[in-house]
Amino acid sequence: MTALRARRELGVLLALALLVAFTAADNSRFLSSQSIRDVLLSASILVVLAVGQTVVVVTRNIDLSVGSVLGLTAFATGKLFVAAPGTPLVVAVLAGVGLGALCGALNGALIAAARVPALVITLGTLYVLRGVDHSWASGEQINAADLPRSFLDFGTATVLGVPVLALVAAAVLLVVATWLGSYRVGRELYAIGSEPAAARLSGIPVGARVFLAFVVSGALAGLAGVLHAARYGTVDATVGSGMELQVVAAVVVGGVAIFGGSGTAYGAAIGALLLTTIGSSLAVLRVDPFWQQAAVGGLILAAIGLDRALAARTARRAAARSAADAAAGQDAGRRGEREATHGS
Amino acid sequence: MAHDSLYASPQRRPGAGRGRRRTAWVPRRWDAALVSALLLVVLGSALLVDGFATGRNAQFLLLDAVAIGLVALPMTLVVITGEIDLSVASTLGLCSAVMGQLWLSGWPLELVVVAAVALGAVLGAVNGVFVTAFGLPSLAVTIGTLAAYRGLAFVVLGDQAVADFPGDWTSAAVETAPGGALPWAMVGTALLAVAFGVVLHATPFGRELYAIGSNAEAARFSGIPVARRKFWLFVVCGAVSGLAGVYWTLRYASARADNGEGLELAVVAAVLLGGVSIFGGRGTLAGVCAGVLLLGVLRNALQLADVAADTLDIVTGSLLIVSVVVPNAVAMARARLARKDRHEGTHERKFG
Amino acid sequence: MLRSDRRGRRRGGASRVGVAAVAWTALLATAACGGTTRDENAEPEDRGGPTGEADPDAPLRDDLVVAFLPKQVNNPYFTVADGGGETAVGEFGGEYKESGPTEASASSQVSHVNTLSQQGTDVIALAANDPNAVCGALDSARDAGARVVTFDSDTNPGCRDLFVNQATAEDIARTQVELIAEQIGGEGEVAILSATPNATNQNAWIALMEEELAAPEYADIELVTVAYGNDEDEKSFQETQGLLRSYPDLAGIISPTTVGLAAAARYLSGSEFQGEVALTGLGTPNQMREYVHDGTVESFALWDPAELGYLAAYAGAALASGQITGAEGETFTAGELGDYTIGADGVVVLGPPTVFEEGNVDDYDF
Amino acid sequence: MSLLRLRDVSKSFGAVAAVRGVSFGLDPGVVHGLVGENGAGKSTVVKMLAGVHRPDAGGVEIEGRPVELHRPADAKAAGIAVIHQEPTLFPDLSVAENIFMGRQPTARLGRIDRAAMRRAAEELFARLGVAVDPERQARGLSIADQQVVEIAKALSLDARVFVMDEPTAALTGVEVRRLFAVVRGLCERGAAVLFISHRFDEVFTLCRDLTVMRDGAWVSTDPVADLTVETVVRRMVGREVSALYPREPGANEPGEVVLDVKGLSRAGAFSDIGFEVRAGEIVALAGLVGAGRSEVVRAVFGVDRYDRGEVRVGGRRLPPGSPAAAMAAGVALVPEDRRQQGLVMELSVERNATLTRLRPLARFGLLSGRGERRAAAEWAERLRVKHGRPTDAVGTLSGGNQQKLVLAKWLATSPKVLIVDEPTRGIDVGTKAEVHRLMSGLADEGMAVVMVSSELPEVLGMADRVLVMREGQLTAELPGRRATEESVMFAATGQREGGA
Repeated sequence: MTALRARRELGVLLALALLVAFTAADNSRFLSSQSIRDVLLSASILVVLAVGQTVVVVTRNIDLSVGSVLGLTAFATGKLFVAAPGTPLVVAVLAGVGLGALCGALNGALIAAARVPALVITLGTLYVLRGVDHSWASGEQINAADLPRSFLDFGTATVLGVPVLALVAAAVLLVVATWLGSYRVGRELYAIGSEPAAARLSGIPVGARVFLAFVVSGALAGLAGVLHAARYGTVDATVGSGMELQVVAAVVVGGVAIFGGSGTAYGAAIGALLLTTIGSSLAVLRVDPFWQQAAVGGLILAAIGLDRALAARTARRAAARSAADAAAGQDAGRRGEREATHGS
Repeated sequence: MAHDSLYASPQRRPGAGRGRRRTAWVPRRWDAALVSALLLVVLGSALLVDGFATGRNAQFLLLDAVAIGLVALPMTLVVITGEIDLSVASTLGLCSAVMGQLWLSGWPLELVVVAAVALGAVLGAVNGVFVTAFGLPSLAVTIGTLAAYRGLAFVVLGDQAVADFPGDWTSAAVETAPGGALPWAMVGTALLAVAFGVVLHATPFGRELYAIGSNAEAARFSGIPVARRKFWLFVVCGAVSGLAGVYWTLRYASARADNGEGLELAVVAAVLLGGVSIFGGRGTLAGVCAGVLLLGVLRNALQLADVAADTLDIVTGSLLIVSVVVPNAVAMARARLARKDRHEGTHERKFG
Repeated sequence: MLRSDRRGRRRGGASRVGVAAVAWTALLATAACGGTTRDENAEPEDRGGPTGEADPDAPLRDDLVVAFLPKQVNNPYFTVADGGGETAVGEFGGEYKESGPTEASASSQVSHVNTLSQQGTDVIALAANDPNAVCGALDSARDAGARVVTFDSDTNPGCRDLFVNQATAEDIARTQVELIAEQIGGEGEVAILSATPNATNQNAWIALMEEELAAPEYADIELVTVAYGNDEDEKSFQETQGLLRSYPDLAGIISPTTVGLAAAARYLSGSEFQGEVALTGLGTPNQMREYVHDGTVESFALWDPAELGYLAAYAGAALASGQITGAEGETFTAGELGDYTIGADGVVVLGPPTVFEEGNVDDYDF
Repeated sequence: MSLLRLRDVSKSFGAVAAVRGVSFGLDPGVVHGLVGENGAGKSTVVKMLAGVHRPDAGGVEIEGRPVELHRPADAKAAGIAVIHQEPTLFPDLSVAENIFMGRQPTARLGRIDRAAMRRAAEELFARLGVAVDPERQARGLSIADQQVVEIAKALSLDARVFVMDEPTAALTGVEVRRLFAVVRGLCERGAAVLFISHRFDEVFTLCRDLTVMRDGAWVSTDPVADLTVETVVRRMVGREVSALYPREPGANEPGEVVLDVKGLSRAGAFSDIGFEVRAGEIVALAGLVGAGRSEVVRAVFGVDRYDRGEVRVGGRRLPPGSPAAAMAAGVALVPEDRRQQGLVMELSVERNATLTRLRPLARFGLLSGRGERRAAAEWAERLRVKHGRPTDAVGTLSGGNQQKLVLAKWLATSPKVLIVDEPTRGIDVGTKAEVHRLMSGLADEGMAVVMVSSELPEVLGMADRVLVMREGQLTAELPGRRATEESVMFAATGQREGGA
């Protein structure tokens, strides 16, 4: 099973490699360091969001509010710098993450305590948080000039040629993927998504874990908001609108099962990278940009189709195996024990 | 119990039966509650908001509700079978774009309209094939076609806006029945709503949808062709979205690739607010109609009262949350009360 | 699996719904005359044009309700423009309000126009997202007594009384072409980074810039492409990246939209192309100040959006007070801005755009 | 002293008292049986021990000390392990992870040590004497293997009390024997086992003590050695059960061939199945669980597809894969799994009852509530389905009444061929007899009945002809009078020996 999942992620990686190779063959500048930096920069925010979404989706839930959370925290970060220009970077990041976590906690509390479907609740908070963002901003835009130079540098700086934002995203990915894969709590999230009733019976505190998953997703959306503010420098109330579908798309393309229980943060991150790269390479290939969205849609359909095909193959193999087991068992066995005393 | 299963098909939800039974009274009560809320809001707005209680305003309000109302009808049926179609707004946009392109190339408008609706049906059929023949989750499939159809809309019409539709057609889209308050488009939508209501609540087909949404396997064992029913629902959903695209194009006299962007969430919000369970198997069409109108009236009244547009987002979102939290909370409270009663009852027996 | 049902006995439910839908469509189709094609309908209805008599000496009414309906509320550019309108309304003593959609889509302004008309607004100052989509609603608002002034982006001339043009398209196109030619030394490849693909004013400017570039003195400048950033910061940023990657020899970028210009400037300032690739366009001093100072942008142009709103408010008040009817040649006074004359098609021009550069950019605050 | 003792526990749901003042104890090293009709309160007792339900009154003691079981985690901590009939594993996770979920061995920094986990799982399986790959995904494990995983999980928890809720219901003979060996092994190590089953043969083979419950109350606890099946049945039912099987096999003169199956095959499930069923005849399809019997009847009804062969009803060929066409031709299938396949648990009694014939009930395509209610009530009455209001959710009915409702919903279609798959599984003795009488009566009226059953006495007591399947093949056709347990078992297993 592990091998199969790994293959699934390799598949997305392969698609990514093909896309890059094809584009680079057409225009070698696509592989220039500036160009790679650009793609990494563009992808890093989506990667952070996709990693957070993975944590929720493996528990058989969904968080549609991430776009609004990102918008709200991006604006809050800007406001923070306007109010206190000397705020250290770390404090700003913590504040953004904290605000995001708070939004996530709101989702998580409603979903886990009131026991209502995540799709409905997060669709609701998508509206509510966006509305709060709008009425808070009320037409105000935060410009690069309002933000301290150090913060903007954080958005564009590189270490050994790698953008700092991409490093942050990679660190988030590494931490979350390890947490999900190799820590008890992480594995419990998979257990909950795989079979909620069994999770409850085996004593996993399902409500608390689902709550935690939403807090993590919210916190990462908050972090993404800060990164967004640093990277783009201009923040208004519309930041991140419609991003939720892109994030879900990245997660699905990356092989995280929409019904929970399987998929990895690495896969989701590769999915996010693939979606971003499609955007850039279509631009480089001078394909009519109108085709971009259609291509993304096609990719999503292909990805879930592939998942289904792989799952069907596993099921067939399992069936074949257990049929073989049964045949072997029946040849050797008999049912005497039960039948002998039956109805005596 | 609900949160661990969100959009899982019913058989993947062990223990759901128990949770459902406990709240089985809710749907009937919810749509009734919603209708009363609607009446209250209408009454309150008429008294408190200047300019609300006029025929002209009713016309504006109802015109704005037509597109959401149209798409909400088949969406209700789709959600009751436990599926969802997020591609409706993109279908609307693609049909609108194609409509513009065909009109540009000189097709007669009558044919263009039929072609747009037919195209909607085909797009719905594509969703249906992915969901029923390949067995893929409709949430993921229709997020995919959401992107794909919108993308195709831009491919078809690009950045143009086709606007030179004949005036008698575009004015027919906003014209009202004698009396001035009721747009013909809303009359059509209402007739369609009645048709959908009858189909859902009083025909074998409708009954089968509830059975499918509650337990698809048992439905199959009862001889109901589950896949075929779902497939046709997606087709109908696409066709009605195409029809909504035609309406949208004529009403705004503008065929554009971005028409109706984001409408899918508004439709889903209205349907869920209307008391349809996202898990399928529960909900009424009356509730959904009340949900559509409630959101429309609120939007209109708040705008008239000069409340900023962002407040409307907050209200919509909160209503949506309330629509699932309140029935659940009431059910839980009732269960607790019932337990308490029983305890008191046993005490009485003991000491009495 | 889809099962074929040869018995046909249980067919029906779904197709009944389908029939109902098709029937309704057919009803809609037959509602109008049969066989309507585009050719028969070539002439769009034009019910606009000035009506009634102008009285140039009529005083400005002080009881006017003036509503600003921007493309999108919470958009900083329109916040400034509407602010100018508010100042003007304050001067002549009317009631000011702002109302609008949160997303800039064609259809979303319609319900706001309807509401404003329902509220008995005297003047609607509108920046249209789409030239046609709001027309029906505007007609109905004008029937109900409102005067409609468009600013920034016009509707079909038939649907409004006046259009307050921020600068003539020719002026804008010429200024930008001059600026970019100067910055790239008169030769090389240039690209345009526009807003949404169907933004009326953008497309008009682009067309005129193409014309301008065809002139002999710009023979060495080649316009290679037009990219669309949808007036979204992020998209504009990415489109800039794409332009530089696709066109290695690109010498300059013109972005006739504030969002696009700021995003492009930010990209350039953080990339190896800073100072190498010239950038100009339309932008606000506040957004661009930093990039002018750090050398990313030499100069850019814009009108003052506050003045635009201010003028629109006065134009609307003049209409509603009966000073003007919107006919060509009429004049009115717009407070501090002085006198304006209505041109052809009911257009009032604010004036040529201002060019901002290192020397003057700090003098403005918007 | 008992390892675990229930003291006077009671539990009510709404107005229904599910368990009233039940007390009994489990001794270390002993398998203790628990029997009772459906609705007798066995499952509620299990759920209280699992920490899923809290007793309203009374309590649980472990080694004489009272323990509070508020959550499943409490039961776990108290050393109580519950193995459910259908184990609840995490299908996406590996077997080893399923065993150690929440308690995975960790290495540095709290990271899970997968190698150590694998070793520990292998050790557990070695102790149980079974071979399961700890690294494989739990999805696709047979039910027997899933139970083994559950037992391994319990062992790893150092559980001392094992509660097994109908663990053998879905097992084959070999698997049952392996399970019994495992259970005996547990007892040798001093564990106490509570074993719940509907099958007396298993109870009498495995258990030392036996507790009987009826209507939520404790009836008796005795050593098995002092009991006979008859006494136990009498205690369970609370009355004498006379003739369990009302039918005299072969008494009816069979009529024309109604159902004709030829050469039916589906890869991996069954091959070349052919048989005829005549009007007025009950034909049993016997064999081990997994022999392909249910698959055959599902293919006949059209719920599943088949690769080759044909099904004819009254001479007309049925299109494959269309239950609707099969229903139109007069075939009805009462499926194996009542809760998942037979009924829509969320819908009301009347909606379920009319689900199979909505179209005939509709006038001008419309259904009227009254007509529907009348039709539903008529059949519910004829089968004496005990229910509250017809608008109550069907989930409120007892298992036996649910089964009667499934029968009612199908009989209402006036079928020519009635296929029943495990018609009496998991229903109480009283209702069982009613169902048997009903089937017998239907055959007398000329219906062709196909019965799939794993209960040999039922097969022998009801069938005019017995078809036996083994590994997807039809291996024997025996006339009802001549069929014996021996001959059926021989055909079902391919072996001559009968006893253990």
